[in-house]
Amino acid sequence: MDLKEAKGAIEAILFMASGPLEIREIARILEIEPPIIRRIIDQLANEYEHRGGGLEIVEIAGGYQMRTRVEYASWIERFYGLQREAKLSRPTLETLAIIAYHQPITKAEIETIRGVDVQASLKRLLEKNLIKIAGRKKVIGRPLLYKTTKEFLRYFGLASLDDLPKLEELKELSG
Amino acid sequence: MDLKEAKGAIEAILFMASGPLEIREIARILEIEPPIIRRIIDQLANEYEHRGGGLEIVEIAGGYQMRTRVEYASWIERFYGLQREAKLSRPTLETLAIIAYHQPITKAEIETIRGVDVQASLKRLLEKNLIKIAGRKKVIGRPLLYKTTKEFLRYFGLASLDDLPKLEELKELSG
Amino acid sequence: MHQVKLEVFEGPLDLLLHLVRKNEVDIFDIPIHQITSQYLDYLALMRDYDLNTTSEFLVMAAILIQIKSKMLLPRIEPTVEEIEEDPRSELTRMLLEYKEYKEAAHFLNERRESQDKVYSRTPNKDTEGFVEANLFELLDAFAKLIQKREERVGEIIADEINIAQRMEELMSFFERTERKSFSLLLSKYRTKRELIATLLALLELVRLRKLRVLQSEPFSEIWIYRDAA
Repeated sequence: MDLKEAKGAIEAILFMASGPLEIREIARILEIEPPIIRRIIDQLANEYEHRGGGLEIVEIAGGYQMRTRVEYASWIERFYGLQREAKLSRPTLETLAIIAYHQPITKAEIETIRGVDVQASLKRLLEKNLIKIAGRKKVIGRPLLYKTTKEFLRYFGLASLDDLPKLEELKELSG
Repeated sequence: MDLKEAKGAIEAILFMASGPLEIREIARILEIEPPIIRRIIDQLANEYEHRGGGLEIVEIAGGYQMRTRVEYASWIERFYGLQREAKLSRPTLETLAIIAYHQPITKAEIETIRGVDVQASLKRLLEKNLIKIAGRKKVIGRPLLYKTTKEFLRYFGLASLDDLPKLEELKELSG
Repeated sequence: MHQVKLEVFEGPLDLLLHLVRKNEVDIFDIPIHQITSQYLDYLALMRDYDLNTTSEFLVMAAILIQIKSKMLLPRIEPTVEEIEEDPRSELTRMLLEYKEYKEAAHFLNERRESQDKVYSRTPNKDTEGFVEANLFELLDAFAKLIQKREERVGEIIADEINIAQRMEELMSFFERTERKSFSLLLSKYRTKRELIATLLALLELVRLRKLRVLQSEPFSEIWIYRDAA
């Protein structure tokens, strides 16, 4: 392996790492002496420094790490905060599935099916405007009923609730 | 925010991403016009190309992604003990090809072309998120329609569906 | 006995395409007699090797034999108005179409092989476990819940069930809504005995014309309606 290839490999390996990597770990895999690895990483770190982009390579906790520069932290947080905002967690998706197929339905009924508290999921789904309150059920305690919204249809690309695939269509797919 | 800062922020955001990011997603957060974002990314991609290091920035699945260069795959796999994903089986690939060129399409239509049952392939493709349900066909029985996903583009490294070669062109390729 | 290398084919079209290629014949002028006999030989071989011959292979065999017999019929000279269609044309069309997609599948496979060698960073912890939900995920989540619940049924100790009491309880569900799904009604009851009692109560209410049970198509959700009459 020539120096240019070693440098590319090290850059790629650093890119993939979730924490600092030790010189000797890299040296063992690439079969290159540790001092040479160190020299290559120093050179890479220097290049990143001079380029002044969004990334840096730093020595940390006895190893080297490629990471974003501190001045861009707030942009990253905003970006990934919003990205996360657009997604649903598994438990929330389960709650939504029950409401979609059993609407209108009360919290207690959902909890009977899921077997756990669904307060947090309901709150999140209401915030995301995927479900709404559809009156109260005429039983003791008059609990609130929930159903899906127009936004729900849009989110899942459905023309109407009739377009929801049926349970037996899935069973057919699972063979 | 000046251009240098924007460029750094975009590089940092691309670094953190595990998949392709759309121009408009980045534009919304940074509050910069999409054409300017595109120009900055193109410039970054060019710099990466000229530097010839271990990383590249490519247009894929309607977005941009920072990733390792193909020539360093074996080093990364050795370092991280990674194994390549199991390949899609031939029947599954054939089913996927028909959906890709014929979308949206029903299960029965795929079966007419392939001449065999495609249940198992469809299930596998849905699970791998390479295809999705795209409503129902307005014929008797209202069968489900299927189409490819963004993940399909990412999986095959295509910028968009237009990147698929035409069927006539394929004939020339395989002779 | 001579060595036979048995290839595995995805279906009848895959096998036919292979035979066309192996015999180096024109796909627009398939020697149907030759291809049919080779096709049948292969089917027999599959049976010998205990390979799973699906019904699709047999259907194609029947089609081939039918085409063969049509070709044997004496041909009347067609007039200009009614040019007789070649009995093989539909088969040729199907083979050509299938061949196109086989090539497309080949392209995708090659494409994936290069994509498989590029790596991006693993998802960061913030977005892990979150999904961009699609319909399949929604349905899948629902199916898994139903399955889990079915597994729970029958584990819990039975208690005394009074059918008359259950009938009253069932009717109370319909005070506000006109209809209720059968599966949701049953979801309230955990034990087998409870479920049976509920079913008996339901049947009694239907007999008394207080409730109706409707299903729009076989295997679809069963709905219980309050009988308007």
